Amino acid sequence: MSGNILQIRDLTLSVSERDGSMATAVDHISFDVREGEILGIVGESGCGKSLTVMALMGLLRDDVKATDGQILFQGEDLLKISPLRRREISGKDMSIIYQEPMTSLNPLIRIEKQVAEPLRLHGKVSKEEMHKKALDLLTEVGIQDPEACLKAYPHQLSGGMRQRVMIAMASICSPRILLADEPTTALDVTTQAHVLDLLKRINREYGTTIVFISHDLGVINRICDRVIVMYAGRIVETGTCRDILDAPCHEYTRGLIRSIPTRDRKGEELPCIPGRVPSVEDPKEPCPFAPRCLRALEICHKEAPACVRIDEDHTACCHLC
Amino acid sequence: MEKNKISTRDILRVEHVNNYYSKGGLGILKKAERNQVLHDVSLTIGNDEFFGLVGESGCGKSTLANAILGLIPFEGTIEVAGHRHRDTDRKEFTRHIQAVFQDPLSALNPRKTIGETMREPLRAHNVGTRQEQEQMAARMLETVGLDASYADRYPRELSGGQRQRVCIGAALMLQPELIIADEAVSALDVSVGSQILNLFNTIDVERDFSMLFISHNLNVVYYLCDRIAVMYKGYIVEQGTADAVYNHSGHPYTRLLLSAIPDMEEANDREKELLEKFKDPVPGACVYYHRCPYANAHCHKKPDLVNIAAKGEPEHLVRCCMPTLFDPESLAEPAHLPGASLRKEPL
Amino acid sequence: MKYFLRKTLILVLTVFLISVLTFIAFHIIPGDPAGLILGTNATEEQLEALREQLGTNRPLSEQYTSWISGFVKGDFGTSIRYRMPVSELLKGRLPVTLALGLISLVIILLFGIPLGILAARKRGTWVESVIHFLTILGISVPNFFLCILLMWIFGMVLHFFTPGEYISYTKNLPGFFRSLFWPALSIAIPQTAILTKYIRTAMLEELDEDYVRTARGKGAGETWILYLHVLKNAIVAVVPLIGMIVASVLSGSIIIEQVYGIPGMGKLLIGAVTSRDFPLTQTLVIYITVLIVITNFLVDIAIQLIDPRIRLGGKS
Amino acid sequence: MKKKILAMLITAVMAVSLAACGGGGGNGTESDTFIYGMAGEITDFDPFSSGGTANSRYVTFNIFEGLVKVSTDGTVKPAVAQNVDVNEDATVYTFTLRDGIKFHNGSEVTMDDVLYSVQKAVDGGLTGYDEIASFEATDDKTLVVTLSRTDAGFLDYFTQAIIPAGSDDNGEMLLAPIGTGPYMFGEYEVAQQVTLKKFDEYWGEGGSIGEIVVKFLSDQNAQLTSFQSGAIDGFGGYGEMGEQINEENATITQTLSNMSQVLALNNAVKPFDDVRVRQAVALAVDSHDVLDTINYGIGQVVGSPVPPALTKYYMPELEDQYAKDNDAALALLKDAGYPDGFTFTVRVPSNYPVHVHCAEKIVSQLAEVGIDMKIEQVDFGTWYEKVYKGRDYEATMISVDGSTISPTAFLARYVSDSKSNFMNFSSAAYDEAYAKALNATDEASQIEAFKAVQQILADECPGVFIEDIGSLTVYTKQFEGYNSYPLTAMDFTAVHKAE
Amino acid sequence: MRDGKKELRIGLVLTGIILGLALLSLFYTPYNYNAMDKTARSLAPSLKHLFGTDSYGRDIFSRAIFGSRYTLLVALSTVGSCTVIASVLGLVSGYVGGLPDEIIMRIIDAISSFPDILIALMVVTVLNLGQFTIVVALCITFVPSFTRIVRTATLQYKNAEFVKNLRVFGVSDLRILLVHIFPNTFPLLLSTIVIGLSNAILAEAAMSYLGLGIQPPIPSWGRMLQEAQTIVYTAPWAAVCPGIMIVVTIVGLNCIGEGLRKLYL
Repeated sequence: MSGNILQIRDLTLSVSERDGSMATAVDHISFDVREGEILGIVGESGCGKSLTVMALMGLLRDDVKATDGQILFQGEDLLKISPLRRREISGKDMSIIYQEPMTSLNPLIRIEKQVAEPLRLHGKVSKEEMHKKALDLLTEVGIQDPEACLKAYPHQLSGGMRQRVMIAMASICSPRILLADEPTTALDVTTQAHVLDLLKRINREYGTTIVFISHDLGVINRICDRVIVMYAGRIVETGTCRDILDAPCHEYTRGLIRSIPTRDRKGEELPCIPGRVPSVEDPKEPCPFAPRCLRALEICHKEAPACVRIDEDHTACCHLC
Repeated sequence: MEKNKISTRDILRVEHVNNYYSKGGLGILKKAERNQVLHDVSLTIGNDEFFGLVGESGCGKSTLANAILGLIPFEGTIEVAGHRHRDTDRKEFTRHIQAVFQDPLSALNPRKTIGETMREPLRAHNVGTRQEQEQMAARMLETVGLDASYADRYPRELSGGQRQRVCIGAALMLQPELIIADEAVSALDVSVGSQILNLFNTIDVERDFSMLFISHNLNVVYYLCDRIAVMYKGYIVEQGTADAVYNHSGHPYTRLLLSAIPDMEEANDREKELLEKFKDPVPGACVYYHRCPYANAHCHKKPDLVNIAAKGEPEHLVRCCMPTLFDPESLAEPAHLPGASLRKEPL
Repeated sequence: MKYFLRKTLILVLTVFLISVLTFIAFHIIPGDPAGLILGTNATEEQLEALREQLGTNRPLSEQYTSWISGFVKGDFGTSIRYRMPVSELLKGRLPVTLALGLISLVIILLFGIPLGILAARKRGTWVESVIHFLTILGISVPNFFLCILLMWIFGMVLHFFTPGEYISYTKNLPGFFRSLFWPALSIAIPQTAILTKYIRTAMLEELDEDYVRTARGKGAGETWILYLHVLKNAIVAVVPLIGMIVASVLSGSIIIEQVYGIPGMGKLLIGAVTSRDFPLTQTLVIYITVLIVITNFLVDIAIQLIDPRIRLGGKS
Repeated sequence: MKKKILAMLITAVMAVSLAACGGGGGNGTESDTFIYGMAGEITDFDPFSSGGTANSRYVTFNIFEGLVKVSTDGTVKPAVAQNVDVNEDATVYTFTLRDGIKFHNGSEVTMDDVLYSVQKAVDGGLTGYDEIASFEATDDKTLVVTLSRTDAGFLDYFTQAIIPAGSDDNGEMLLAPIGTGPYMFGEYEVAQQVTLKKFDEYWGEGGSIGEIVVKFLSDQNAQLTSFQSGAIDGFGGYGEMGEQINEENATITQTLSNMSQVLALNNAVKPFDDVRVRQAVALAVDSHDVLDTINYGIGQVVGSPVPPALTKYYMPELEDQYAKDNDAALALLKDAGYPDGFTFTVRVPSNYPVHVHCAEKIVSQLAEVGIDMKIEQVDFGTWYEKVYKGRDYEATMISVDGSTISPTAFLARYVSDSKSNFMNFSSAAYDEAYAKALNATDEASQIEAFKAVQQILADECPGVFIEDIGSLTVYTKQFEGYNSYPLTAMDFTAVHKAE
Repeated sequence: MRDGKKELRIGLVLTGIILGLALLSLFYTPYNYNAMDKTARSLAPSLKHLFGTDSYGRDIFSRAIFGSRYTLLVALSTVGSCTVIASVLGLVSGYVGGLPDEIIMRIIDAISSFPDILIALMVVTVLNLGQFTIVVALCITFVPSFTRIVRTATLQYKNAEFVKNLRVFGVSDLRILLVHIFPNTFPLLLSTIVIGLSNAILAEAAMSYLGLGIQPPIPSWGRMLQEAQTIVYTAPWAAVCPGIMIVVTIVGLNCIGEGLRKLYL
């Protein structure tokens, strides 16, 4: 087991509602990120995966607070460090790419300045060097005409090109860990395939650890080594890709996999999970999935399930596993 | 639950439709450049048939949908249940065709209750009295799997999936012969999306209606539809039965789509190389020339649709200068096609 | 280039529409310029003689066509009231109103932008609440009430300036600017408040944009983000409003010139309208409208320069 | 970054304070200049056209002189003419030219100049000149004017300006007037101010101040502000403005404005076609109350259009003919058929605030007898066109001044067929009495005749003659001296440094 | 930064005070608004005269609250009529687009850059509806800005998917416009109306400053200010009271506008 680059212990995030009360959106989650791996976090919208990544980067909105837990990175707890120190890490050791390439770049500034910005922020680098580094990065991420792209403005690039620029921007300071919040969801399926390959290459060649968030199990399967399944602010199952896809243990994971219209299910009734995802305000159940779980037992409604280790690298938090 | 679908008559006939849009025109002052979006698109949908239309963003599938709905001008003929745009007035035309759009949030007027929105089509065609309309709306809510009490709720109080059900219900109020679903499940989570797919199937059992199901996800289209057409940059590059297009795709672009869609199978080799080879586009050549791994001198002319199906089999058209039959399993060298010209000899 | 052609066409069209509107206005408002000059004791013959001399006995439509044909050739006709060519009258007036407008614009920009930025930067603190309160106050004070206050407090009590005293720029320039400073201030205060409010809202809106989140992800500090990223976008959002602010500065100056007795185009306009001086009013209205339309023109060009999305059009 | 903003703010504050405090101290009056602030504008100086209006007389009165000139006691005394003699039936007037009198351009006044000026007045159709049958110069020193009918007061018309021959053939006089008066025309800044220079070779005793600047201000507020701040040395205004000046640093001279304020009732419009209703309104209006409240008592109540300044013709007994008497008014209203009163609108020109305020006072007075008066302000251009010439109104409030000091200037208006009879007043008795007065040969009979005319007018009561609004002339402490004339005019020769 | 609610509350309180005073003046004013009392000229504010008296001995406080009724009435009717006209114009030019949009916008541009004093003069002379001629004049000067706001809102909703949906339902354009698009512009319209009210009061004050506003003897804040300017040296309070009334009303209205905008947009 190579060393853990990032440890999250009992991280709890609460959102302040209009009427002033605090509702927990992420409920005491703990997991580790191993050096050099691509860790996937999968879950439907509203399960708190984006909030978790934002907490890692220290970019929580004003109305969201980390009310408990620690995020240990290079020996520091990111929740406790000073904003100044936090800013030194962001962009240099830890960087992030987002889902919407169309709006994530400043429309009024040329690509070159935006790509080279982390360099300017994190160290004295001469203009030529910045230009050269930016040029290299753009070629690296597979942009055909990097020279023209540097001079261009964001609105002149296609969705796919912009996401590549984002990746270049995020890895220009060769960070140790790269967080990706659904980076390919807004892209075409062919462009998505290219971007996923690019990320894999960066992980392989530079050893950058990647935390990849998605709601699409197919994408997770294509790029991730390990995966965490989240539901209503809780981790329900963790394991390698194959364990989760071939032998899902938690009822929710199974429901997710069953409802995907794959080739062999043409025309059949897709078994799907009844009801709908609880919202943040709803009262907290011991096991959040219990109300929708077809195999729920008495105990599921009373006691919070403990996380059981099923296999060497596969745990699930359910009374049945 | 294999539907035994036999199409007796054509509900939708689209013949040689071209569409241009002008960009940057300043009225009389500056001549607008005319970009062509749809290139000679023709397709027919039989009654009680689900027809899938697949393509990446910008390939013109939504433009075709809007053209069929009569929202935008086009050249060529479009007939819905025997009615042509030009000779039937818009209101009469809408009785036969309805639509379900991608983003359920913006497809419903935030200021109107669900009941009011569902009654709009009935009110527009003044079908029945107000009470009757309310009952029909309530019944429709049940058919789409929602409690009748939702009629008094506002769109913002519903989840994405519930809102999409309302849109489907509203589209079915006038019992149209044809429904156009433009990316109906793309904006939803997978589990919610599959509930909608189930809904389409259950409704199809109760009442027979045809559907043009548009999506960028080939798997979803394969799951739901009887026949599929694949579009690329305004051209239909492949068209045929779901099984033919999905399992025996004859066009490199369809192959590319198939290989690009992330699925859950055990990828045999992590580095499954994408079937693409970028090169400089050649004017006048096949529209897919600059990305086609098999492109060669043959492809320097604009191909038209060729039927590569064996005799007796349902039509399977491919727009390629060298239509070949690919076995999706083996991504290696494409097998020969009886009767088609062999790829090897230069013509 | 086509864009400017279209804009100039609209400019000419609007100006023509305005001159027609003025013509209709004069058609409707009763009042005989000759009578206003000679007063109540004039005899009929005197009135007739003066009307003949001024040409006001010709039907109004004829006066309009002769004025238009003159206007096109650059001759704005002779003022009925002052009996001298309108262009000469304007020669002395235009610089005054322009100077007044410029000074108030400088004050608006000099105070509006920094205050707006400060309010955005210090959002949530007492600084922002104070600025917010001041802007609402600034917007609510009628500008002539402001004049009375300024004249009374700074003029009479503190003797910072002598109200009612105007030093022409021909005599001494610093004196000229000093005498224009206070009227400019009374025009500027409400507009500064408006600009501050707009800049603050624009910046707060920009702060919620995704590119700000990206910048934060790169480790950029608040101030870095505010000045390098947000400010430029806020300016682009606010520039169109500058056109509106200039328009209200111009219309505001009409009343302010009247109260402070500054011989600008505004005061001349009120005089021209009350004395039914058709050529002078027509020219003044056109001048003021052209000023406003040109400002909007410049605003459009400014937007083009700053915002590449408009300048370079769609995807390359 | 922070520094950048602070720097911007500091420079802004500095620029403000620098510009602000530089302005202390108005341009203290240099030695020999007197700046007079006038509410209104003078647009040209042609004595034969607009030179005659009240506003422009502030300046033309000092630049031009006629053959004869008005004196402070309301009589006329020789000016360009050395002396005047009139035959017994007042049909022939003989003027002898004063010798050695000079124009501002230095040339001496000759008979040709006089003939040219009189001819110009006749051609211009000025009031009174239509009575001239013929005029010629018997020699280069005497001018004989024969009238078509007897007119004892004809001399008042000959105050008309004498200008150099050929000097106004095509309107040069408009902006470059040349006359024989004590002050010469200096420079004129359009709609801003006009400067007059002392004419050293003036035949009579001229002014003591070397340079007079007449500044055009927009309204009474501007006058007060400029005076308080020292931008002007003197101004003329109404009674209510006097309150705002503290006595220590100003010398205030109270005079009458020599015009009578009238609540004119359109006699052609119901209910004012009935004389009883007009009398009832007159009784309900309390002129003394209006004078004391609105004009702080500065001015004088009048009963006829002839202002008190025309001492010979003024009738003080008319002042109280319609003294406040609500019961009499109600009685008159009842038998005129309006027992519970009626409603009417008074249209007031908005550029005369004093009339608007008086109207507001009268509203409450008329309300006491059930008459509901509504006020509608109109701009002067509309008033002149609609009310004065179009006679499309129910009532209006205005002070009407006379162009000359003869009673005819104030009474001619009420003759039935007069063009300026905007009140549509017609009474045969009045016309007959007026004609008789015109033909009166000697002064005594003329005075007696004109008084009878005024009595008829008072009885027929075309409108309510309220007051001759007092006017104040205010100087700073350094100046004093003011000549009051029976018509609105400003004699700058009277102004001199206070010892 | 205070959220919408607090501002809304402040705004309601301030405007409430003014409305209260205006309603009070219907039944009781300390003195008759036009009673001139020679003996009580230019008195300083005292218990007898809350805001002192003007140069003719009239009680400024009574005049201010009596005048407030008319000023508010003029403002309300101006903004009311203007909203109706502007909504029609804005909806039509926004939804229909093409030539009618171009024509309407050109006319709007022309009117908006036309000096408002000329418009006021023209209207005041043409029709004399007594107190309400000024309403027509102000309405004409306000229509351009209101129309632009409604037009932008309509454009924004015109391309919304639910409009496309309705069109597919076969709903008529008119019904889409009036029943569906128009209600969606209400929040924006609401805050514009409130801001419009404060601008109307300012404009009426400016107009009556030039003698074109509410006609005497009914006092209007603008005219009281103008008259007060004459006596500002000896009786400055004469200017302060109407000034404060205007400022308080407009601050109140602006706060409500801001609050609404924050809560609903």
